[in-house]
Amino acid sequence: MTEPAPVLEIRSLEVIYEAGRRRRIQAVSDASFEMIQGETLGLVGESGCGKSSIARAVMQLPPPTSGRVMFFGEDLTRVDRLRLRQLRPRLQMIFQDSVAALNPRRKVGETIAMPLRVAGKVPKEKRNKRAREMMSAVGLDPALFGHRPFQLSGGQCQRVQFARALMTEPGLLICDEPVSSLDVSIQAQILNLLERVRIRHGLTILFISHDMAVVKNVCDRVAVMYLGKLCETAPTEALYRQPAHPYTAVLINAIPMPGAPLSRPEMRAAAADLPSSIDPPSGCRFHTRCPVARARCAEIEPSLETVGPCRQAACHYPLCNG
Amino acid sequence: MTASKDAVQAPLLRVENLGVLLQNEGRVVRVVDAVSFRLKQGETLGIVGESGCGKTLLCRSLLGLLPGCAAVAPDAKAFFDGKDLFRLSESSLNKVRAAGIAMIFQDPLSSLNPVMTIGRQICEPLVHHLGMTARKARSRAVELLHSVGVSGAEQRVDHYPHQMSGGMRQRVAIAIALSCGPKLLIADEPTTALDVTVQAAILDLLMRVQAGSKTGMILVTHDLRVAATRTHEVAVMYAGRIVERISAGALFTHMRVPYTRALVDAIPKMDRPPHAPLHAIEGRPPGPAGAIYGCAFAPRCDRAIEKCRARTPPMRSDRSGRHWYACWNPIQEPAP
Amino acid sequence: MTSLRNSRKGLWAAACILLSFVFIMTVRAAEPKPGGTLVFGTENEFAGFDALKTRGFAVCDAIANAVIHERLFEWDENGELLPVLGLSAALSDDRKVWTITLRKGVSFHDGTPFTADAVVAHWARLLKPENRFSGRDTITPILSVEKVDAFTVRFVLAHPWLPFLETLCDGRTLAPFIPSPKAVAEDKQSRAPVGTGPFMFKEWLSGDRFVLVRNPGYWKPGKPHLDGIVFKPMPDHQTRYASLESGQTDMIWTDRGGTIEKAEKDERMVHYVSEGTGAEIFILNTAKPPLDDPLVRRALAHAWNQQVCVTLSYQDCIPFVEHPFGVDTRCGDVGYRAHDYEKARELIAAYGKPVEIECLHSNTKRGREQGELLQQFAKQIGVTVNPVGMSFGPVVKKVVTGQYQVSTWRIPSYRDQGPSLYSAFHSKSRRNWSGYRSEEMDRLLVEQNTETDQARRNALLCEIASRINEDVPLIYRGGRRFHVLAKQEVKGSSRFQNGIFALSDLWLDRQPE
Amino acid sequence: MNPPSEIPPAAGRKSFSEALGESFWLSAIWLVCVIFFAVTADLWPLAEYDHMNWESPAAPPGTEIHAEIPGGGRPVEMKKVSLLGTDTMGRDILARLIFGARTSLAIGLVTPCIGMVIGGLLGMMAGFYRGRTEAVIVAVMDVILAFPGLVFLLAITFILGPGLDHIILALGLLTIPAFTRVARANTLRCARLEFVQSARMLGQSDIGILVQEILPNVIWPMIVYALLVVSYMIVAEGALSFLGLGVPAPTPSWGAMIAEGKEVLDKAPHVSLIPAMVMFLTVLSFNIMGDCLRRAVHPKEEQL
Amino acid sequence: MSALGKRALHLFLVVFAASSVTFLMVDLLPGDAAYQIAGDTATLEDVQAIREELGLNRSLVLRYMNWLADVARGDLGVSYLTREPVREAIMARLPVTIELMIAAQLIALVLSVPAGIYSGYRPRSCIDRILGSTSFAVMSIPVFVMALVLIYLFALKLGWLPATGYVPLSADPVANIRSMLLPALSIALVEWVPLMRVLRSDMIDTLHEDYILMARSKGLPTHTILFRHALRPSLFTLVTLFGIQVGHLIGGALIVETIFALPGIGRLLIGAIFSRDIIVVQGCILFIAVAYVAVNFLVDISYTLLDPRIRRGGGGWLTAPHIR
Repeated sequence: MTEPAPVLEIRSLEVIYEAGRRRRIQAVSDASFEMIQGETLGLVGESGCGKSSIARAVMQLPPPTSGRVMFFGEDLTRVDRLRLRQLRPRLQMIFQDSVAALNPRRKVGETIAMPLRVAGKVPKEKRNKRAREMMSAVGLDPALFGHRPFQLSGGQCQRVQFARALMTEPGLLICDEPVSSLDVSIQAQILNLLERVRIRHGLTILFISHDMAVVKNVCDRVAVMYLGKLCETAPTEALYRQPAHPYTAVLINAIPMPGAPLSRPEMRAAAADLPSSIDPPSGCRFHTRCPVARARCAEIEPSLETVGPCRQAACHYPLCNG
Repeated sequence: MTASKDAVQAPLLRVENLGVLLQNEGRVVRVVDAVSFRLKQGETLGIVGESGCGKTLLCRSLLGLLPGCAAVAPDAKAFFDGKDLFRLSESSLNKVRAAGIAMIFQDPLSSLNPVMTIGRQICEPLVHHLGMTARKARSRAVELLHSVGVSGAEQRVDHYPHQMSGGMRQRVAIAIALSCGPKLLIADEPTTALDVTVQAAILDLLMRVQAGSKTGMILVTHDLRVAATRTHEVAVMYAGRIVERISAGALFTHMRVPYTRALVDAIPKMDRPPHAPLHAIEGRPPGPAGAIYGCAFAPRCDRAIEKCRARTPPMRSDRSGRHWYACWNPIQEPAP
Repeated sequence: MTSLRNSRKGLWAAACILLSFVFIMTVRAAEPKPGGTLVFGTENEFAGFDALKTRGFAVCDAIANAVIHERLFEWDENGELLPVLGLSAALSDDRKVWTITLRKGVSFHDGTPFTADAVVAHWARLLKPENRFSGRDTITPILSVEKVDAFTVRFVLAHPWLPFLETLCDGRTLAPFIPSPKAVAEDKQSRAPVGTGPFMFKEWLSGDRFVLVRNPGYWKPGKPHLDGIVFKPMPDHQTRYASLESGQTDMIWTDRGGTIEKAEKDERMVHYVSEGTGAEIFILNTAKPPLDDPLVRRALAHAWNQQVCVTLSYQDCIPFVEHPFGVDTRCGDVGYRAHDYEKARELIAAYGKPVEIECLHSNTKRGREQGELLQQFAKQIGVTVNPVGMSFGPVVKKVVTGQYQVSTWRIPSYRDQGPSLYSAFHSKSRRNWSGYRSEEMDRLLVEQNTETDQARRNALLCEIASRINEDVPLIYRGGRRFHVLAKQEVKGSSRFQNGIFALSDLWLDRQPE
Repeated sequence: MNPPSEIPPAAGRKSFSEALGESFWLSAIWLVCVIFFAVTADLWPLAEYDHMNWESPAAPPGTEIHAEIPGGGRPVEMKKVSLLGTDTMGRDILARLIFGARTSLAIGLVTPCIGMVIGGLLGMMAGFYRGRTEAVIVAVMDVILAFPGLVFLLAITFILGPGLDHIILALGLLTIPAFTRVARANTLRCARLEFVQSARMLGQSDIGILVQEILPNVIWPMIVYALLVVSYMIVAEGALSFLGLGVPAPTPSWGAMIAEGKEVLDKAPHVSLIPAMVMFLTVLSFNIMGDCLRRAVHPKEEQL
Repeated sequence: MSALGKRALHLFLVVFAASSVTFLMVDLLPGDAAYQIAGDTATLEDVQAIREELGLNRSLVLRYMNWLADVARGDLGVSYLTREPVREAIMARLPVTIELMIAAQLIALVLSVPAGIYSGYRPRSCIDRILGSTSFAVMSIPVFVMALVLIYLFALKLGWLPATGYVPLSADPVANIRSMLLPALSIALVEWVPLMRVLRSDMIDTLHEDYILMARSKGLPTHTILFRHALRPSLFTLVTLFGIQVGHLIGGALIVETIFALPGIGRLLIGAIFSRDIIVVQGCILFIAVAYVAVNFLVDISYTLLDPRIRRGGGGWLTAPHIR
């Protein structure tokens, strides 16, 4: 048996934004990971850590500053524009702001049928029929076909996004904080929907979130980011059972746990505030807030190293080993 | 959780039959209805509910900060410090606003004036209500910033909000709220806009402040876990009404209203394997548009009975008198 | 008498009326009060005061000019020669040399003494062909100007020429006025004129004000009474009238019936009128089809209703005319083509082809009205006229280069029309814009120029008018009549000749502020 | 994040026409009347607008005048009561008003279209492509804005000859920067939103995105703005006529009528005031319609 | 490149482009200054002589180059028609234009700011409705009609103010103010409306902001909230619009200058255009373009004064409001 080619492979990805005069923000630096068919990878981290930048770099919106994005073995950063346009429908994304993600001037049904219209050659009746089917599949009343986005609730808009994304039968679905602006009850509905369509369409999903609890429920594998760098990747169960990177531990600890006493009070972020990403701290970027930092951490930047089966961490003093 | 000895002590705030009317395109709808609760000094009341359930309007109505299209129902009462807040003139309400009840808002970026230095914003109530001189107010502002954990307070007073991070801004907002030594602090989703790690620190700060100065606090949140861990009593709101008032420790285990349980169940659990389905509540909360007959949750409730659709359930308490719920068909109390 | 006699008579009559008016006023307030500044609202910005450089010299310019500079002679109210800078003029027997003695003890504002040199320098400058003096065609008979002694000059003519003295007196051009040779040499004359007149130039802010102050060293003792005169250009006539009403100005120039009517009702105002010569005309390009055919021109002339134009567009503030010599000149029947649609239709029928004509007009309200009127009248006889509004420069360009069919135009108001008609209609003239060619006309024009008998010359001029009416190189829109409105408190002798109101002797009957 | 008192927009939303309000419909009725009369001007038994009635210049409304009614061949001359009186040249004001409406409306309605098409295109390109394209377009617009429109206007009418069409062309070109600004601002606003990214993800080309995604979002603010420009242009025509630069005679226009009547304002105020009133009402109607439309289309749209 | 350098380059390019386009356009107009100068008594030879004298017979490019070279030396040239140095001509009219502009905009501000604040504070109130509808009506009155009505009312009927004319400030301050009042008013009465409307709408938006709630929760009185907290953040659109209006006025309020006989830049320009006095036209355009860019620059500066977020260059987490 040959090993299946990874759906997505990212190598040394770097994203730099120009922010005004001589200010450069390194949103992502040297990120590498891969995703295999049917896998759900969670990408977690606090705001501004570069999660969304990775997602956009994968979509080539805009292309990364450097590094490679291999999609089914094809490097998206190298292909020409026409090929990119052909490939893009296979890469779909669900945005956090579901209202902004839908054209306010277009009817919901038309939005869902849009992928077929762009691809062309599908007559209008057939497009609309498919759209209605897809609406039922994502739990939207087909009667909403003629509505406009502002007439729908946040949860419904999110469903529309799913429906639109699924129309192209994507090879990779990127969900950028799909539930973080929703209420718990709606959040649960959407997460269940995600689970359902994942199984039904055999989706490979890159799931971006800042909510550790949600990630725990959704993902097979988790990658933790801090200030543009990956600091730990591990299978979900292992990560939550025993985090290797202190930052992961801090994140898990920050989840309020009713009933249980705060598990490890010492694992709290030392300083409350995130340093600026314009000039990140030297050495390990987390050392300014790390509860277990030592002198070496401020000087030498740790690289991502294997610390257990299928898991890597970028820490000089990982909390668990092997 | 709190000692039951001082139950006879007069409450800091007593709200009775609070209703908020909203004028929406010519129609008047009740977005908050029949809300009653008491809050003692040094205690924290958590108000949880989904967006649109009226918790924010409830808080704002107490300070007379309702938007122009909303008004407090005429029969509502809210006694604070022996005065009915809803019957105060604007000028006496202004006195209450700073020195009696202070408020912290959800988004620290938008709740601080972007074109004023934070020092000026802290000094304003000091000068206006306490009659301090500008110089004295400034040194007091520095002290306040210190006390809420802002490092380098002397320099920070001359900074503008945009020069600070989200967590720092929320600390500044807390400092402003504390400036005149209020007896009651209303925190409306104070951590929703913040990162998880910062969220914990801010909640810690609030608890510390409250414990230190024995103020009462109303903590509004949509996160049941926050409410359960950071308050003494939790009021769960649905469609403008409080459906359950329960001590925080019992929230996740001894709830009696199906809606509360549904909310608890919908939270992703840390102890379950990936891809496990969640208990979602189907449907959507009702909007403020239509009149509701019976229990507002009945259409989504799996325990709904005939009566639920016909009559609105009143608040009842259990034997202890501390657990109140509004349900015709409550969940049986599990055996201890 | 050296000019048109009958025109003198009319002027005389007008002057008498004015004089009696002035007399009444002087009786009421006998003693002129010195001091005060008179503000005069003009129609346009001044064009400048250098005879060579200044071309568009309008009536208001002439009014200002006449108080800064002075001529050798003026006509008085009776049509007699009035000595100003010149004391006497004598004609030689062969009628070809004029010897003029000059006033002594006069000096220019800049201190230069006025002598024969100034006169000779000025005239020599005008006569020098390279200088291209714009009025050179009207002074061609003058061969040279010579200095006899310090206060005597001699003008040498090519042939006996009746309009000579008129040339020295006509206030409507810059030629008769003697500027300071120093200012001319320094090339300052145009923007900061220096003369010998009762008022001296002080300040000129284009578009806003032109300020003159009293000349303390003026040669006429006790004159002038005013401390100064300020000219304010106000192109909008309503604005101008409003400024008179509200007291910003003391006198205004106007040519609008509406304002005149209002002023006559207002007892605080005085209305001064002066008849002029010349005419408002349509000039017809006789070189360009279809107007090269006299039938079409005559048809247009018959279609045109001058009376309606005068009444409707000019609100009767100009007279109806049949010739360009002013209403006071009687020529008898000059064959004016009266308004007659039937005749016009017959003529057009005789022409037999459809006629379409472009009519240029200035893009002012009045210009537009003229175009529209012609269009309306022509429509009645089946001729299409397309009015095209343009600003002054382009109209001039089109007419001067002959790229037009019909255009609004004007015969300037010179007291002697002979030279100007010569240059407008002689087939050899460079200013014959209508392209009119007629041997008969050429003969008449040459004869009137050299004719030494005034009565014969007048008859010749009337004959020229008849020829114009016969062949229609122009259509009269109306004659010229000039109006000045003033406050009651503006007193003093007020000579108002041919549009030029003499401001030099005025005084203000009001308390100094 | 819960915005306070969030009301699901679906609830209790007024219908579009309801949202516009009655002042909108009043204005619309007035404009429809004006347009109707302008279009059907030839069909009414009006006096000829350029026929001058020498006997009765500036006659007050209700005066009996000689009028020429255009008949089959030769105009028929008859006595007729002039409803609105005559102007200083004795022409029937009513006829001139109605024919003048053609001029004013043609200028008012066509010029914004020119600006909208060209300016909209440029603005969308500037807002969408950013970078150098935007810099060039913004610079060109700055030049146009810094450049007095009058010179341009004169140049166009002199070079191409006077005439309504050329005035429309020149005025239309002058409105381009404003439309570019509106289109660019709105394009920037919605190009930031994720639905544009979504379209790109579906493999949509740039032109496809501009036309299908951005244009529908830009067109409404532009139409709202265009209505303001309409009223601005009607006034501009008046100003031009005031300076003697309006449409050539004998075509009547409201601006020219006001300017002509200015001379007899105290004697015969109706000559100037009637067209002034009509112009005022029309401009007001366009303004009201624009405002109502803005409020109906974008309840919270920032004004420009 | 530094921001200042960029702006200077931008200014240069805009001014250069505007002046070259003008030169070309005025040259394309039929009839040049020579015909204007020659007048209706001229002959073709005269015109030719004048053209030679003025250098009009040289090629367009050559004349433009000459003009540019003169401008580079700080010499704007001499008017063809009046022989007045253009710089002096502009300078003489500048006080009028600037005074008119300042007076008009001051009146507009005095009218619009309180009205805008109040109707933003109490939208849909009685006063707001009255302001709203009157402002609409006023906005629909063309400037020239407004000016005529004002003259008729205040100068002719009531006789309170002079109808026309300009008295320099140095000559008589009181008369100067009286002479400026009506022209300024006729501009201001039309211009204050959009100012009020944008302020109202921004004010409404600002008053919905959380920091206003915060200020109210601090127990501050209404006037403090309105003026200290709400006004400054609500001024952006107003300032932008104000800048645009000033930009237009610098070019001259042509109609008003004509009706009130004010010797301003606008009248100088139109006179020069009509008489094809290209040197004066060029001088005016140069001045107007520079002033336009300068006004925009001032507006940009005022943004930074209004909002410290722009002044300090901002942190990584915010974006400056879009500036034109």
